Amino acid sequence: MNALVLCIPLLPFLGFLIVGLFRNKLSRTMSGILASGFIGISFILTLVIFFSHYYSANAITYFDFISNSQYNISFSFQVDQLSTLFMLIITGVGFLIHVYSTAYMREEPPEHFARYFAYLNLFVFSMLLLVLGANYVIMFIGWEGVGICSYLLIGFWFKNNQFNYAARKAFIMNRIGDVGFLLAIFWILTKFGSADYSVVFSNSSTLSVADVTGITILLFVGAIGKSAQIPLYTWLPDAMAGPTPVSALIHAATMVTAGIYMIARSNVLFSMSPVTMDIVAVIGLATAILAATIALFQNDIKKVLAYSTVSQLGFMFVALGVGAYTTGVFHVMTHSFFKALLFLGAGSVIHAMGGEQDITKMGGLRKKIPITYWTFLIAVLAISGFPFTSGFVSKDEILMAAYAHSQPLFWLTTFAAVLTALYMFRVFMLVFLGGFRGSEEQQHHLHESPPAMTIPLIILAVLAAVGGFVQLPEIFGGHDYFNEFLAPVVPAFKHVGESLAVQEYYLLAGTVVGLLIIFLLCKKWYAVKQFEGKYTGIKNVLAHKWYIDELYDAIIVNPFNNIAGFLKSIVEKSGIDGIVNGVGRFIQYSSRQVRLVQSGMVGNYILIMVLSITVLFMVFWNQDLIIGFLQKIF
Amino acid sequence: MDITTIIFWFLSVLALFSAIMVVTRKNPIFSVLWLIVVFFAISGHYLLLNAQFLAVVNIIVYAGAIMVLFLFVVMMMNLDNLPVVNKNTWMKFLGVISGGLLLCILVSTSKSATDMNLKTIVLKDGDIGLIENLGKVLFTKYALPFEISSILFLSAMVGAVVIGKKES
Amino acid sequence: MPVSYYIILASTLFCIGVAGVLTRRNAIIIFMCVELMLNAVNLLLVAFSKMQNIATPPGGVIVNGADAQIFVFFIMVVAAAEVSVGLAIIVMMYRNVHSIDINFLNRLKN
Amino acid sequence: MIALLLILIPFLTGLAAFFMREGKMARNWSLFSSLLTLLCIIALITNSVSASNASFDIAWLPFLGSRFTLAMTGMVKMLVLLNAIIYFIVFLATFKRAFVQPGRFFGLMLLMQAGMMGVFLAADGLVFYFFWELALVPAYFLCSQWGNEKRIQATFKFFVYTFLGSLLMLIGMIYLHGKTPDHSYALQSFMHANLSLSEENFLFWLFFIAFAIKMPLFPFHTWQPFAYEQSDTSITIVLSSVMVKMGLFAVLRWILPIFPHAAVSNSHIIIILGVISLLYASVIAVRQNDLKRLIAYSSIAHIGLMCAAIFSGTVPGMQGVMVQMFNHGIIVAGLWITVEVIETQYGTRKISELGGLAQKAPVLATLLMIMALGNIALPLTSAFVGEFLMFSGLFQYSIIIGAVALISIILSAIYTLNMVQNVFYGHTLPATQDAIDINRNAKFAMIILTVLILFLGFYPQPLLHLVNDSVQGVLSGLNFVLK
Amino acid sequence: MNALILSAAWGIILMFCSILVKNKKSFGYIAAFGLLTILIGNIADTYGMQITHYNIYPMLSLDRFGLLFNSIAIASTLIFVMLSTIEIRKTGKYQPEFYTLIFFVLCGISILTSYQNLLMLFLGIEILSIPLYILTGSDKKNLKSNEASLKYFLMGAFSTGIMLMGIALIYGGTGTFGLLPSTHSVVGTYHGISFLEITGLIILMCAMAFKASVAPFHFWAPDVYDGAPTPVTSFMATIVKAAAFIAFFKLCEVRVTDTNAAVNWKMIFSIMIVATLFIGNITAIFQQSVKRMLAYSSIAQAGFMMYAIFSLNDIAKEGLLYYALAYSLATIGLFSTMSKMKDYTFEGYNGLAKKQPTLAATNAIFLLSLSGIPLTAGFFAKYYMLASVIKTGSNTWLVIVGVCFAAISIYYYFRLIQSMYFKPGNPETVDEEITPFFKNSLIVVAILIILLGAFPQLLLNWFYF
Repeated sequence: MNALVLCIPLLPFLGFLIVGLFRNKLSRTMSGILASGFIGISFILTLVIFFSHYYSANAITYFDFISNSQYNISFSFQVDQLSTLFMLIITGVGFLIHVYSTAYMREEPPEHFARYFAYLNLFVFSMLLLVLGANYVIMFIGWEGVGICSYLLIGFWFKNNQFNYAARKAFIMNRIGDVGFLLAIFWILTKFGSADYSVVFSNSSTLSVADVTGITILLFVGAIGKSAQIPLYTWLPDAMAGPTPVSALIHAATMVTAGIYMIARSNVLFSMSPVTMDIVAVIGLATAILAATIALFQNDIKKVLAYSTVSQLGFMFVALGVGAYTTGVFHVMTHSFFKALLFLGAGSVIHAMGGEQDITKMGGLRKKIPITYWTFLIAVLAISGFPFTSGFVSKDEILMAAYAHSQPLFWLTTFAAVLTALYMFRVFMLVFLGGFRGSEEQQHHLHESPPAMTIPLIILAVLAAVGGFVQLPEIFGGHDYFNEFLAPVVPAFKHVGESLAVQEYYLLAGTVVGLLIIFLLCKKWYAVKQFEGKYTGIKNVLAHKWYIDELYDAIIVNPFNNIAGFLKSIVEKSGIDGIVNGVGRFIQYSSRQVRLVQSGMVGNYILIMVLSITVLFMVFWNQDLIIGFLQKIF
Repeated sequence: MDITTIIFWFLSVLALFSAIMVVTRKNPIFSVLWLIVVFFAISGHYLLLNAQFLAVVNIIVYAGAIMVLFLFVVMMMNLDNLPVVNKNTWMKFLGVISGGLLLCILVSTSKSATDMNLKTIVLKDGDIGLIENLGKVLFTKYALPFEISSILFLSAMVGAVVIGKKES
Repeated sequence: MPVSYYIILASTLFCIGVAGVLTRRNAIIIFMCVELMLNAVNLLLVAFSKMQNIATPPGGVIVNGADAQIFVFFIMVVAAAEVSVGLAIIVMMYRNVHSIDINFLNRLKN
Repeated sequence: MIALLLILIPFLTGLAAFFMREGKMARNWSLFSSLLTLLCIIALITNSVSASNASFDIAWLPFLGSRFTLAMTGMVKMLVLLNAIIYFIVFLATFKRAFVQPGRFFGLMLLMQAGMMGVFLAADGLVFYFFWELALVPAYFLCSQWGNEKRIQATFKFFVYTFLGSLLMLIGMIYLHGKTPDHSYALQSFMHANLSLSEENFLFWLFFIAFAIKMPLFPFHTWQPFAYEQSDTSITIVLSSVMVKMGLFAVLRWILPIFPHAAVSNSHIIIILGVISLLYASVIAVRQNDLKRLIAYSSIAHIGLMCAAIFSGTVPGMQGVMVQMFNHGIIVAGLWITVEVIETQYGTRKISELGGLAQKAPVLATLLMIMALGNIALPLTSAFVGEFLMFSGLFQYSIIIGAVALISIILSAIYTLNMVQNVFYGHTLPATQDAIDINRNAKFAMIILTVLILFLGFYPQPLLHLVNDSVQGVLSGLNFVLK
Repeated sequence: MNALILSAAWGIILMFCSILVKNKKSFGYIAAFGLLTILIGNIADTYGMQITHYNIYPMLSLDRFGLLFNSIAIASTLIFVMLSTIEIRKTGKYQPEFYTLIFFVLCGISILTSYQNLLMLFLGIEILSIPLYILTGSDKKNLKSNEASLKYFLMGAFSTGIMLMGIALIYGGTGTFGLLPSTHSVVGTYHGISFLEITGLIILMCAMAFKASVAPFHFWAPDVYDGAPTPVTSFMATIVKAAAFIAFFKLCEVRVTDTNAAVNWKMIFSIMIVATLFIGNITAIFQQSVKRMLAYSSIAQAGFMMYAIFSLNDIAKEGLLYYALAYSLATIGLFSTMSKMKDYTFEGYNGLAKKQPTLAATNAIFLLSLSGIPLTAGFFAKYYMLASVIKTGSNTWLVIVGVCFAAISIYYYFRLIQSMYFKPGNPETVDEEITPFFKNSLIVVAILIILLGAFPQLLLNWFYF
């Protein structure tokens, strides 16, 4: 069984090696099948584990990774409910997206096609490493692995330098977070002499408040980087440079949720530090609202989805921040369904439009691509929390948790949710309803995507629709299967009292009414023939993302470059090297001067000799004075 | 103020004066002649100090041989019509200054050797200067240097040949 | 006669010689000044020989002042040899450049 | 005996190589020699020869109390292995290149290898100094004969700088020799020299400056980018993979055991210097347009980190330094080989003139990518292990310093990815219009390195085991002081 | 004593050879043979076998130190003759006289290495100098040679005067010319030493410094070395200078160590050392002519030899011998190669490695040795000097200064290597004079240097046995 567990990550790695090394030999179909096949197998293996309930609190150790007299970091996996859940999401959704990609990436030449799948497999491998690891170091290995994979995939079309910049930005911002994560790991190592979850969590009580706060905050910094929270969120929208399925897999379903996984994983520590919890909640909320506001006026379909991802992640952090870890994880799952669906749908749309991503050029695609339309609609409903869709359940639970925590938090979160519905419907209307605003040849080009793309859409649509029932509140006749499932690892969030049941009904009603109003408003505003997408005033500010990127350039990037330039050209060249060369030049100069003493005149020579004899005498008779003087100087 | 003292002073003044003349004369020939005077004065001192042998040798070797040699050379290249180069006076000045400094140092050491002044030299007395005494010492204790000085002369001779011979 | 008189006399002669070497530019005269220096030394040595001949501290060995005079003798010997070589060199110089002004000796410098 | 062989093989083969006129023979010969050396050390590490062979001792200068002593520790074995591997790789990668005066080139290269072997193996002060210089002289001749237009003055700067340093060390050695109880140069009796604290401090600095120049550490580093930029890349590989390790190695083997008190009392200054050169060099690397300079600065940065980690005096720090010496060696060698390929094939090192190579030379691109990832210490590349350990060591020493030092991993990402992006991605430029891919030998060499990097990144235990005894040895001395 | 007698005899023999022997080529071989016999005689002397048992006691005394240096000097003279016999042949019809004078110089050297009496010191110095005045001027048509000769003579004579003054004062102070000081009849004491003696010693030291070309009394050296015919220069700059140092060392060893510790001579010496190192190294940097550069480098090396006189201990004693040999071999080799070049400037050497690989390689070794790189004799030479000072303790600053200057010296030594190896060019050499014999001799010297660098005991065991 241990070998089997080991196979789950290794299979994608194998796929990476095979597809990557033979990318010039393999045909498109071949590499597609191989890549998807390996993921598929590991998905099946994961299912086996899931159903055979092969969970254990203690880790499976394979070998010692780093060991010394102070600490021992073993290469070991932790197979429990939490990691299994994530493995299911990763392999499952990953598999679907692989299948989808086989069709989506058709136009690529074979070796690049193969390269794409190799990267994708490598990503899955790293992601599995991340969730499987039984200590923070292994998690970190996966953590950085997914980072580099996202770098490679964002910059997949490396001819375009914009994409490369986006890729680099993504990786570097992740790195900033990683610094925090690493520091946390070192801190943990120094405190516990081990980074194993089991050791850390069982001895966590020994930590002082300062330590635990420090560790958790640093961990959270890591999460901020990876899960695109304020202030490190700007890379995610740019990351849309990558192929759309990549955005679906990495920047919606899996990688960006690593932060949530990490916090859920170390809930023991976080629960010990209320300060950190508040910080998490506040930052999550802020991100949720900010991203949502920005999403309101974006014209690039993928950008909108990106910002919505950011804001959804914010929701999850709110959940974590108020201590509802399971809820956060639950939202990760549902979100992975509908957001992946949205992206794939968007991908299908873009595919249909022949690469066009600007929603101002779209419109009225409902007839042309029905499957995409319906699935997309389901996704939109889910994300905006239409009753009994998966999104409704998870979000509703987040709101309840927030409500239980504090009133203002609740209202603000609700506000963010409303905004979510707004921008999602806006996109939906602009894309599918109204009249077509694109060019002629685009109109002719329009066509439904091949089954390899539509089938994953449908599967995900189903999941998005019914995925929530594993955690339906009792009042709707549901049961907390999900929480119970996770209970051994993550303490379930418990609903408190009867009053909340009432709240549930209010919420339900509120949601329905709210969505109806929003739907109508959006239909009035956006389901139109003509749409410019030009904005003024505050809308313009939002359309320009609050000018956050410009701000960063102004206060961080440019100063840094100037400092670097200053060091390179002034300090290094003129300063340090200048001194070194200066010494040499001085010696040569003095050589030119000293040699003039050798005047060639015998008279001068003898004169100097006589004088120096007298000088020597003076020195000799007064040397005590001289030595004393020198000693006074030095 | 006996006679020896007077002679001492006379010879000293003569030596110094003519030495200065040696240095200051424009014409080399005069310098040579004045130098001979110096040597005579010094020989006189030797006599006062009962170093008769040295006095004689000094006259013969220096005043006789060497100075004549000088004189010949000076005559041979009649140096009166030397091309006059710019005489740099500061060089002269510095020369005198540094010479004076050296003098100060030498004198100061002899002065600072306080009990030096107590030491006196009895003139017109003692026989170490006599030729037989010197001869004894020279051929016993100093025989080796005496032999070795022959090498010196040989090399000087060879040198004179090598340098002096006209190239054909 | 105090020995310091002789020291001063000899030193003065010596320094006159040095000053002559420094001030004059004529090679021959410089050489003569050197001879002057040598003679000053000779005088000094003879004076010392007399002094040491007198000075016989209790329990000390009799110092035989003779060796100073022998030394003087050797100095004269060497001086003679030197003169022969030196004059030969000067003459050679004169043959080639028709001058014995040392300020013309400045091909070799720096 | 093996220890002696490790020096003799390159030395004698090098001398022989001088007399080989045509290049083919010379390079086959030197490749063979390097292979032989490699086999020797591998045989030693895998214990297929008895450990008694590991050391060698014979009377040399009895009246100076100096014996020709060679001794092995884990660290020494590792560095000797590195030396052997790198030479094999270099000769392999440049196999197709035609050097002017090949005989002299390969001869000098092998002599340099012999010198460095000696530096690593020597257990006697005077012998150590001898080899320290002997490694330097061939380097001087190599760098100033094969390279770019400014090579002569660059090399001269490099030589004078290091020579001055080593002379200071010589003074220290002689002084120390006078203080040893048995007036000998043996490392052991150096450790038992009876020094006052002030003396120890003074000698410590005499030694450390020599090694700091060699490393190079922050204020003394300016010779390095110049020399690396100007000398031929195949030589630069050796310089920056092996020779700069001499400085760190010397600190570990000579300074820490001999001057523990001074090392502890000065550790703060030196760690700060190390961190400065780490950040300073990284920041400068961001703005470099010349590939070689960029890599040179990044190398300075890494060395600075290692130096700081040494003086943190912590178990992980030491462990990290030791393994990182090896890992940095192979990774930077890989980077240099790519530069070598680029320079020889496209005739430029200017980053701004390169671009889009990924389309033209995918294999090269892939290999460089792996090396670059190694350079930014990505997990599962061998560098990660070392840097992780070193950073955690620094963190143990002081949280602040650890945090500050960690900033460098961001910077390294910035400049390395800059390089990768500008050289390999984007559109092709005139220089790279008709670029061809990496040739077979270079590819083979790079693949060997890649396998090493990935394997040691995934399973670093062999390396950690190898250096374990050295870590204990070095630390025991320091801990004795700290107590 | 054997060396003295034999070399005098051989000098006279060669004098007459000029009349008897007609074959121009044979003089070189005769001289070489003579040197060989002298070497053998001297070595025999070290084993106590002497030609005559003439009583030399108060004037000379043969100790191992002096005899060993004699051997070194004679051996290096032999090498010198081997390497530059062709050059000497070119000096024209004074070839035998040339050798004669060299033999007489050797007499002077063997006196200076064993003198026990200031008179002998004086005679030795003169016997050393007078032939050199002549040799310097032996290239009679060459104005530079004449000028060098006259300069050397004038300044030499002057320094003789200074020296005699010093000796006279010492005599006045101590009442004896013996090198070993007699404590009786001391007048005018300062810390128990006569003022006159101290003054005399200082003046005498200045004169010796002049002979050893130690700053600030070095001024004659660059001009004379530059002007003299190259073989003479190489003889003067190496063996003669070393001999002067030995004499200087013997003087200080006895007199300085004798004087009361309260009299601190280190000050003067350290001034001389720093001045010499500074002048020698700094000025050498800017020279364009290799010959002149070597002249200044010889001054710089003299600065290092001064360390021995500064520290005056047993290490210094061994080291001085070792230094003399190492320095002489390397410098003789360089000069002999230079005499084969048509152009003495650095540019003249450009690309020598291509045209004459053997010459270039050997010269590189000589230069490395001069700059003190390990595995060459030069390293241990420097090592001993540094070690001797460090042994005195509390003078480390002086060592550090020296080391800095050693690093500077790299500049001009390696400049020559650079132009030989790395600069393109086609140097003009006198090819017909680069005989296989010459090359082989160079190689032998190079091997000798490396052997001494690897196993210094080869030389120094002589010192102990």
